[in-house]
Amino acid sequence: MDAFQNLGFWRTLLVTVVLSALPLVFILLYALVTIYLEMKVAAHVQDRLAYMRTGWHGVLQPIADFIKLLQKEDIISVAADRKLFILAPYIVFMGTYGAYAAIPFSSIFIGAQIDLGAFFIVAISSLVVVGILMAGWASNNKWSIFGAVRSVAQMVSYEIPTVLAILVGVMITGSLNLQEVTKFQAGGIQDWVIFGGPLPLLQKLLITPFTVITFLILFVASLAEVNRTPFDLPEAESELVQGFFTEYSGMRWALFYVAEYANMFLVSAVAVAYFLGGWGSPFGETLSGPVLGFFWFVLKGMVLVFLQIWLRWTLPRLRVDQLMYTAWKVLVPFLFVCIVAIGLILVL
Amino acid sequence: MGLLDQRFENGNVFVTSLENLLNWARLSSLYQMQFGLACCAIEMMAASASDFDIMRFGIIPRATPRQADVMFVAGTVTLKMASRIKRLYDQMAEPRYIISMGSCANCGGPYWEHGYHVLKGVDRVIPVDVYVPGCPPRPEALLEGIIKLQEKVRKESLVKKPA
Amino acid sequence: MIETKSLPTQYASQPGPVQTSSGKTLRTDEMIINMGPQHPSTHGVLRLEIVVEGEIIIDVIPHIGYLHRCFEKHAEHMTNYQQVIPYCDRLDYCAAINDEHSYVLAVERMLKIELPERVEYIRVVMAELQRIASHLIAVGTFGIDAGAFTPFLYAFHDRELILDLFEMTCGARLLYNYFWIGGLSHDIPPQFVDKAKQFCTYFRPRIKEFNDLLTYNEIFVKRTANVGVLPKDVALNYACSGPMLRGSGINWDLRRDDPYSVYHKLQWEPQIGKGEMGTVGDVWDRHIVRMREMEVSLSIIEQALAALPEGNVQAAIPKRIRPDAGEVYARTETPRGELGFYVISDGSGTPFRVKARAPAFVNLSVLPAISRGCMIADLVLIAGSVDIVLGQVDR
Amino acid sequence: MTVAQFSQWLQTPGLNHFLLISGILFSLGVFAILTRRNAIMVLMGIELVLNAANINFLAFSRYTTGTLDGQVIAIFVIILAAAEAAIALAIVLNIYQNFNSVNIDEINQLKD
Amino acid sequence: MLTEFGKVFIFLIIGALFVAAGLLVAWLLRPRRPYPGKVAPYECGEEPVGDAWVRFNVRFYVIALIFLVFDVEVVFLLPWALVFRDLGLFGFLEMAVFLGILLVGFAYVWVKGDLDWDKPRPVVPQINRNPESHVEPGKRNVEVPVVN
Amino acid sequence: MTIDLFTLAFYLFALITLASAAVVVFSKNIIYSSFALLFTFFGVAGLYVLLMADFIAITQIMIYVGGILVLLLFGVMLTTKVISVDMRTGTIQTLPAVLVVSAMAGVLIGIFWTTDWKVSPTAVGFEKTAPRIGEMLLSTYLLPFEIASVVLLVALVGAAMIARREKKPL
Amino acid sequence: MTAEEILNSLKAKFGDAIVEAKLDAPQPWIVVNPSRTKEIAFFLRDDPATRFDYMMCLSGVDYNNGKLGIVYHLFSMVHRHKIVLKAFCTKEQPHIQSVTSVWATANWHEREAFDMYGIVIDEHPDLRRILLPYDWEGHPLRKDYQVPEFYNGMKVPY
Repeated sequence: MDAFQNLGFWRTLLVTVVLSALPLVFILLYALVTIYLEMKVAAHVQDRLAYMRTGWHGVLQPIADFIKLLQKEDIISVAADRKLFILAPYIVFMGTYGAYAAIPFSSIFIGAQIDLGAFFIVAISSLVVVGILMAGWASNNKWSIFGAVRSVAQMVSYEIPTVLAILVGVMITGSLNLQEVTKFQAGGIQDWVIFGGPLPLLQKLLITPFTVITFLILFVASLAEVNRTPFDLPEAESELVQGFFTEYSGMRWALFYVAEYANMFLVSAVAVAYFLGGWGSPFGETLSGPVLGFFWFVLKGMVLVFLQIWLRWTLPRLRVDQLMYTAWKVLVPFLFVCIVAIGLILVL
Repeated sequence: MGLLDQRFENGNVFVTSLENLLNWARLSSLYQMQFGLACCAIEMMAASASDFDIMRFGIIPRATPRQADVMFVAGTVTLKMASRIKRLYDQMAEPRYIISMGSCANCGGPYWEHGYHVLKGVDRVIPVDVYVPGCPPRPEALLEGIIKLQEKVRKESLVKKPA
Repeated sequence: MIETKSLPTQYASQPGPVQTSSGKTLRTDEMIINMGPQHPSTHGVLRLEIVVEGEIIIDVIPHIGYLHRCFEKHAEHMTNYQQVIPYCDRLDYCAAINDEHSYVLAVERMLKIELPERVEYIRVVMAELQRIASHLIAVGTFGIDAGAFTPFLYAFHDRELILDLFEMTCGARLLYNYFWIGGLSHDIPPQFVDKAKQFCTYFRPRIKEFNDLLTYNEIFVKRTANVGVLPKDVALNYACSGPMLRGSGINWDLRRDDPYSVYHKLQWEPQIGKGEMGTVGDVWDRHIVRMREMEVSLSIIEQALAALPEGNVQAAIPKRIRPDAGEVYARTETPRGELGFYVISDGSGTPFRVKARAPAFVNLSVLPAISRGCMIADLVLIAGSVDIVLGQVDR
Repeated sequence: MTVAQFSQWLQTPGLNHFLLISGILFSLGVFAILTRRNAIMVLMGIELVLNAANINFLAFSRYTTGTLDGQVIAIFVIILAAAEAAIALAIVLNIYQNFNSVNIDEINQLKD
Repeated sequence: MLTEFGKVFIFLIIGALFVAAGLLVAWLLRPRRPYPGKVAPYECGEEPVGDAWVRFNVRFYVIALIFLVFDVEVVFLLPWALVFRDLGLFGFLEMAVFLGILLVGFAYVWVKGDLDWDKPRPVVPQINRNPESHVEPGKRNVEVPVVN
Repeated sequence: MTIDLFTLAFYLFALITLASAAVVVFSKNIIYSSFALLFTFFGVAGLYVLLMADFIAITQIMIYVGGILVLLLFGVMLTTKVISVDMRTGTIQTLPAVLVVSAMAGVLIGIFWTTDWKVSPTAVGFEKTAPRIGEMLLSTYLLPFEIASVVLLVALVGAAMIARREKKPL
Repeated sequence: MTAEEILNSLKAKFGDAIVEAKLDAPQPWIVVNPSRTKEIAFFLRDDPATRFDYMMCLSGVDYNNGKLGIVYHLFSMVHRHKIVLKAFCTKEQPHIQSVTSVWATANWHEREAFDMYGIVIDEHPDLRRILLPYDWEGHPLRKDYQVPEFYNGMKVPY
């Protein structure tokens, strides 16, 4: 966005607003693609076809879903707390979309070049937590409350491993600004933080096992952050019907759904930016550039999203106490070890 | 406002194409309420499994009636269950459709005579859009029922019917 | 139309202490949740009224009867004994053949007729095929309960192959009306034997694949081991049967211990839970018993097909079946356990009384006892491991 | 102060404006502490007060000292607020378990 | 000039506007036919018994509490992580002390079992014994039936 | 009349903060109070940003919204008997409180108003606050920094100890 | 143990509580006093010689002569023997003692007997209807049962 600094104020504002809406377009397109992809991947895991009737191989299905959801009646149960029920999707979506401001889609495009980008993403995501609690509580439905409370407990628990894993990235890259973090790893696949970053060879060799573990932990924790299998307890159909949005119908529910898919990409994007070289090309200078950068970034993000989908259709689900066990007694201690080890390797 | 609550006096190109778009969306994306009653539910499950793959029609199971568009009443409706079915139907968001699957749901099936606790046809409590005969209907029959329902949805109109 | 109870515009929650339907007053931090009759994991229309404190289950009160289709009334009102068979099919719609088998056996015992060998062998083949089909539904839906959707579809795909075999035999996919009193409705088609053998060779590796995907999955084991433990003596006291009883480590199988048909001529062993992953009698044990029983069934089918004699498929029975006045209780091992028919005849052409002792009904009654203190997620698995079919529970 | 001055004042937010906001927030917090019976509401009041204090720290840091000390202190305040909220809520829960109420008056009466 | 945080704010506003726009379009299209049965709360087809707004397990609070403490810790760790390479070993040791003290707390809650969620505490059922008889039910029925 | 963006943002956030704080304080429903606190914290974070304290602002959102607010909400949900009337939080001694608080507010605001603060003419724009805060924490403020860890330790241990409850037998 | 031995040991223990027996039937049965089923059941379960630890089935029956009855099919996993117990009552005084405390499986079977035949099971821990709705009238498996025209506004016959 730096190119527009010289324009007049209002024009800058206008340009900013338009540019800020670009991630929204991305989210919508991405959501349509991913919803389709999710079912198609599932179907191919499961020996079947899934969507075939709407357009070629059902590619129009997500659009049909969307238009149908627009037509669905909006029910607010009499037992619900109306105000909070209506407010909740706003909070959730704002939390999700606000976080996209700090995602570096390309070397020339980042919504807001905050120095503390990663920290900001983590912080603003807590709006989602509050929104979910709000939605569940306002529904006044037992399944919703269970789902919301489970969801919140899960999200706050897994926020610690997420942040600690990001911290490892910060230690290596020395920055919270995702754009700078990406530039730090611009040298190609060997400079990615997952392989230790651009460090002297010895340090790199020492550090790589820890960074790989950290990346895996980040991926696992992000699965939990976005409620995906095997951590999909908040909306576990076989237990809690639909979790915190059991009472939501039509468009309100669709917005939660979009926010959920947007979150899937969000966590993948953070992992990509910190550990997989962001928009940097895996081949260093070759095949890099703003547009290709966007391509690489989305590609890497989608690979992680694809992994999430794949896992979802393969694994059973954990129980809530096992979930907490995993977060606090497995991931967090491992990360502390990683932090101390990496810190020692880096300062010595 | 609620366009779907309105009825236009007469259709023009705009209305009919809008109508086509909305109907197309509705018929292509019929979310199914995860709900089975009896024998037919097994065939319904078979229909949603790999071999028949109901999802080809855009049908996804949803666990809650709030997000569902179509309810397959698959199986015998007993008097004890009827009020629950009615309640679940009530709680579905409109537009909503019902497919009555199997003889029991259509008319009581083999239980029509001595079934003191069997409701003789689910249409006695909720309106049914498509009846799928059979005891139990094969999954293909259910798919046919879905296609019939889609045809019915396609013919829905925003224009007032001539009196 | 039902008169809808008009709700006040502001949904009023009942003031004062809340009571469960069995009359227990709740403590302050407990609440009642209705799981079902429409719930993805109650396998039909079971309603579990659960009292929870947090996620810990204090009490479970099953409410059944949402599918009470008056089987016993129908049995008394049919014009003859044969006409009851289709209703038996609809008891346990996942394993219709086994239900027919039990009823037919009861009536045949009353009539004291001998069946041709061929009939018995075909019955064994059919019953075991049906057992595999039924277990496939059970383990598949159990996978869904545990959150794994894919195994369900694999199971249903394989089940379709069995249904194809049934279809080529009697034209029906689910409810067959194939076992008749004194024999079968008609003989198996000529290509059946080959097809069935093909299925057996196809299906063995599939069981292993299924086990790799689900049964030995680390998360699945963590979820199911040591959950819903049903000790031996309690299982007996509750008269559990089938995989439920064998899962608790009791070596008991009616096919071997109360022999009927030609099971005693075949070589096989019942499978019991050994507590490999946790305690004997936990949910995982019940699951693995089902998985192993499928292999056993395959071996029974292969033996029975190999030994299949030629002959008639209908014994000489009177056109109008009139057993002497008297009563009989006959039981067979269905996929869910001991299905007994207690038939009283008053000498006329219709049964005086038919009581179906449904294994799912009996097994389900143990659910409250073994799920106390578990979490909601466990309850779902426990209910899944009982493998209920509501048609049989409610009859 | 004339209207024009006031309008000018309004248009140039500076230290005083932030102090004013902080003052109002502080008063609201104190009001909640003083008037509310529910212990958790009292806690919320305290959070408001602490927020008001932080605004002051940051405002002075920004407008007078020009160093980051105010910000560092603000971090410590936030940390203390977190610790305080944790402990206080734990106490509230404990009281609630014993008295089945978080109503300060009722607890006073129950104590006697 | 619009700062970077201004842009963030614009993002938030756009997020809210998107929700509003989506709901508005839906509002234009969707039917509205509420009646008492439809707006009744859903509970698997039954009428709900008791209110959903009951009190929750204290577990949730303890988890949130531990989270809060770690959250705060992260706030200290992040600035440290940005500069620790410049500060060298000394900075690392300072943070090690800080972390060490906190890990004591972590160890404490771990040992005391506060990190555990509500574990299921299954009640293993027992069979009834005859009140008049002196035979212990456990002993009597444990024997497995005879195997052929 | 043109208003620059800073002013606009200031009034916006001031409005959000004060309005939601008023809801917090005056709402009869404690759940509304808690959720209104979300907006107060958010507005205050906005004010922090205007005060060039980006790190503090994000910390504010992270800790207050993500931590303390969730904690408070759980506290409310744990203790509030919604079924009975307790959800509404009563007020006591409103009139004296109003007097005291308005007097205090008057004094405070009077002091703020009348004092001639030494406003530094070159209000520094802080760039990259976080690394500098990190440095300061590890040098100038080392002692408070380490003490903070002890405080957190005490808070964790103490709160966990107080909140722990013996498991009831079923 | 044969049915005769079981009958003898029961007679020795309970005497007049054993009303009748038919040992030559394919499945021999013994009729017992409906108000003493529990102690007899405890004896049959706990006595080392009988050890009927498995209740196969419990059925209510309407004999269409004013008599209702419950039939207990018992089985011993240890000794592999079977016996059928019966307890009769009249339609006017439909009371039979519960055996739920002996065999937990009897719980739901007895509720079903109550539901279908209106046999009041004394000492049952939770005697409610089980299959039919709680507000159902009548006991449908009685031979003289008339199907109601309406239930809750829904027409019952076709």
